[in-house]
Amino acid sequence: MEQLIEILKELHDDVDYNECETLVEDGILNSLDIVAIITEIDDRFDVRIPAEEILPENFNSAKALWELIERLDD
Amino acid sequence: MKKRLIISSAICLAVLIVSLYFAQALLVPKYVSVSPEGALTAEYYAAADETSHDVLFIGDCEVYESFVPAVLWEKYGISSYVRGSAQQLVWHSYYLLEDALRYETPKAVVFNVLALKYGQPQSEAYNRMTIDGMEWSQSKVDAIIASKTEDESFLSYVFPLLRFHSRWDELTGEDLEYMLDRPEVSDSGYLIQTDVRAAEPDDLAIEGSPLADYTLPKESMAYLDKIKKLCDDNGIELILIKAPTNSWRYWWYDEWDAQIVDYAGKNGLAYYNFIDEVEDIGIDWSQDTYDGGVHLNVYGAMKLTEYFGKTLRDAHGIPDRHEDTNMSAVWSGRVESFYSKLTDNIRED
Amino acid sequence: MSYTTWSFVALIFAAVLLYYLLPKRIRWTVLLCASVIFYAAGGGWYLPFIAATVITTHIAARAISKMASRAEEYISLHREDMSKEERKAYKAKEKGRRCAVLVAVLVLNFGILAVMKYTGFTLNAVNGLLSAFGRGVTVPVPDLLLPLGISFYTFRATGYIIDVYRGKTEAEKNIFRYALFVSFFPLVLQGPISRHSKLAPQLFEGNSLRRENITAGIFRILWGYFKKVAIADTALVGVRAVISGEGFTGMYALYLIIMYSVVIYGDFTGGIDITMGVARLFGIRLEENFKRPFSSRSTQEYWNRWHITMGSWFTDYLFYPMSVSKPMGRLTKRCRTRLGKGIGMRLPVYLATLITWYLTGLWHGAGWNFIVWGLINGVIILVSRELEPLYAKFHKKFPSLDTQKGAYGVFCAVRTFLLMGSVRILDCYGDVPRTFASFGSIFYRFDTWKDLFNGSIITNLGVGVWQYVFLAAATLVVFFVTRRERDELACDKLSRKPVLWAVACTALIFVIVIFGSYGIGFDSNQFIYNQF
Amino acid sequence: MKRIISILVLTLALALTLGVFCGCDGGNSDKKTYTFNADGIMLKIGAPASVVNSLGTPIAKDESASCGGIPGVDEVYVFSGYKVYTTPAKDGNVINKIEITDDSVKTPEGVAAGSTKAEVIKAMGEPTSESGTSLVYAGNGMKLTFIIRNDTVTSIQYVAE
Repeated sequence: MEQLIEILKELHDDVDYNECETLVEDGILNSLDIVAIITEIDDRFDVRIPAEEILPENFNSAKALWELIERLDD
Repeated sequence: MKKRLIISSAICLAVLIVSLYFAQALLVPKYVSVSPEGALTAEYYAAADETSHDVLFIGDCEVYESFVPAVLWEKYGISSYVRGSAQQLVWHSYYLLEDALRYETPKAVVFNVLALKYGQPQSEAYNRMTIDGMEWSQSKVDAIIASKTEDESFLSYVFPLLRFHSRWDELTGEDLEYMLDRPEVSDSGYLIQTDVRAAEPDDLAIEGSPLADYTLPKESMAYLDKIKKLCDDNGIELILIKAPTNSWRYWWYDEWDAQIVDYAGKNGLAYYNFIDEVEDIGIDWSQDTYDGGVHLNVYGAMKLTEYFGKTLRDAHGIPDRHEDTNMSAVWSGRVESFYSKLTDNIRED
Repeated sequence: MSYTTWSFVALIFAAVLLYYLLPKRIRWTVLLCASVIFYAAGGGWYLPFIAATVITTHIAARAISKMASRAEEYISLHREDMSKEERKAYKAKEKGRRCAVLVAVLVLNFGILAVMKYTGFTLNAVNGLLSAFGRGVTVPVPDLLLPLGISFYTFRATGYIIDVYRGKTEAEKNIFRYALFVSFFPLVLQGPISRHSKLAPQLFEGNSLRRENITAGIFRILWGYFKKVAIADTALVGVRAVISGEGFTGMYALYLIIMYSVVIYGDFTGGIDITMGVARLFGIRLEENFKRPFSSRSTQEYWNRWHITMGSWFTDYLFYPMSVSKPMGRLTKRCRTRLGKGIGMRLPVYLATLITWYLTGLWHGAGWNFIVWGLINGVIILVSRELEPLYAKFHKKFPSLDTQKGAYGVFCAVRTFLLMGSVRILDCYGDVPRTFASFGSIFYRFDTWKDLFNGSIITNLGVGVWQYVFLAAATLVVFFVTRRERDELACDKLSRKPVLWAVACTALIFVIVIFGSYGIGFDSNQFIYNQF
Repeated sequence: MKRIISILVLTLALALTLGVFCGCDGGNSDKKTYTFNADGIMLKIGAPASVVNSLGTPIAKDESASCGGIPGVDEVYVFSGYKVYTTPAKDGNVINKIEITDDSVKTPEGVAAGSTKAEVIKAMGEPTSESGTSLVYAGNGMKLTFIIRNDTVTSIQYVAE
């Protein structure tokens, strides 16, 4: 989870990822950030997030993103 | 809530219709000082209510600049009206005649044959000037359908506002002044012109350039047949004329003249080509034209009217109506207004 | 049948009347008939093309959903005697077969679009190359008539089939219902490119007659006509004069940037307002295509507010799949090892963005100017993304300068407006070198600025002083109305205030009839986006 | 540092694509435009009327307004052997007809009044359309008409389409 937050920090370090639940809705993460995150996750966790999973509810918070990674990992 | 919606929409709709009506009256061209020819068609109806006319002239600018009804009445007691309009095409003439017959039946109709050279609708501006003034009737509907160019819509004739709305940034004082009623611009259809601009002397006269094909279009000849049939059905004598002109702009080719002479012969109609009779009429091209020989001015028109009046009376038996009391009362007013206009204009220029 | 004809108004009136008269269950058939009439009026010979798209995507969707359900049955039946790996392998095999069907139907439909829209363009380009290399031979270029709205309905159909493949929406059983989804008459000419999951339910359940739908719909239609006929078409006269005239550079180029933005705003958002209004009459709420685009502070934000449904289509169905695809993954891995982490992280984003914008440009039109327009937009977004850290530092130093409020906010909005306007004039000239020459001329042809003051800007372009006054007033009205639309659309607010609604509609009709640029001399212009 | 490089790479790529693409715009071909040469000065249908002043003083000149108060004046200038007509257009009069009246003047292709029909076709090639009394060659926004009377050209006219 920390590694994930570290990745997110690399893109926008002025956001508190533990609390924020509306990363996509408030436009903090745009489509380019999402692709950058996915490539990092693919590199670090070796989990490939398919295009169908790119939905607002999966990327709105770090927690949701982490659950997605775990779900795809098993 | 529902009630308020219905009431307020009804009121607003009423306000909208009234304001669009007045906007239309404001935006439609008034044809008083700018291109007065546009007002000619509408002025017939008032005259037709006042009195009946034995002779009706129909045709384009060569008609409403060549014949002065006031002179015809003064010299020969002939009651006449000129239902001319700018570049009136032969189907315009037919429907204007058909429209006039709803009010009266003249003894003779005089048609100027120049318009027979156009087989297709020519220009939207002239269509509007000729047709917009007509009162609504089957004739007007047919006239619109027969003469509209392809980018004109029938609806823009029913609601002229759809056509003239773009005049909102060209409005002048006149538009406001004549919004509801308009002065008379013509004298029984004759548009007075008092200027003098001599035509080129004969040796320098410029002729019309030769054409590849001189046959008059069959579409326009078909409408001439329709005019003739309309006259026959109503016991009216159709007289064909060619007004005197001396300009390369509206050159009357001999080949066309031959076809009209042949047509008149075959149909037993009288045809007078005044171009050849200029000397007998006494027209002097250096004095009697206001635009270098294309049209006659008032002096030339009075000479031609007097000349043609004699033919109408003698050859075509048009009666002298001087004794008819109410007709002469009406006509004395018209003659008086023509001559006062004549003297005013002379003093002006 | 264009929006600015009386037959269109008659069609809407008849369709709405019939819609609410029929029983709810079969109300959607009225919409289908209206759509067929509307489309056929545009040109009967286009029907086979839209029919081909409808049929192929329908069959493919049914096939995919059948294959998917059969696969699930098979797995649930043999759950015990299959190991995890076997199950995974079977699922992958099944998915591969479904993917093959998907790819086949996508290639077919995009093939139709490519042939109809881009043959002329590609052959011209080939001829250009051939002549560039001295080969005399040139390929004859057939000019194919572009079926009405082919770009829009093809995207709607392909979006649907991909959603079915991804299991995001149910495949339509009845082909006629599906045909309505593809060809719903307000959408077919210029979108919005709506999603099946959002539009289908509203289309097929017969919506009941509700007063606010009618009032809101009517106002929105009038509002659309006002923006199109009164504003866009009046400004278009000046724009056309600048484009077709010779030597209108320098100040005129800046004039073109501003006026063309007004034209395209009035024309496109006006057309979409009419579309939304018509759909609303049937109780159907379509996705918004514009959200106050000219108030955006950055290019990225602009493309979230302008032509939203196109942007989201390209993002969901092109940008994401491409950037997370296996080949892209392998490419990034190889670059990461060799060129280091920075490049590795950026590569997929840059490559995917440029390709997406290249195709967005190409989708807008068959011409180099459109492609270059797309590429420039892509580059601007990437460059501004690169400069983000600098912006962050800048904002830290001047915390008071907030992009959303105050003078700085206005500055950002104007900057984005001019930036997008300058890129957009590529549409006008249709010729890339001329566009750049004209844009460049703003900065060196200072002699043309005197035209602004000696009145020749009025005489040269055929737009009168009073018309500029009207344009300014109308734009102000649009500005204030859209400002109040932050929370709720004007048409919805007005549908609750009948008196204000009636007065507003009457005023709109009056202004459109009097000040609209239609009829003789204006040859009521086709919607710019109709030629797509 | 990496950031600046990537920006440079991007703009370079864009400039390259622009350069390559711009060269490939094909020009558009249009039909031939027939013009008339009056002692050295080329007269073309649609040209502004001011060019007529450079032809010297005409033998005769006339102008006439169209009726119905439509603004603008049609003009005709008579020179030795040919006439030039102009008509009102958006910004000032333009030439809308040129007529060769006698055999003292030839067309650039060498055809004059009095040439036979065969000579015309030899000099001009196949006409766009032909009738018993005329040969018509359509040009760009204009047409060149030869009027034929018993196999000889009696008049040559360049007319706006």
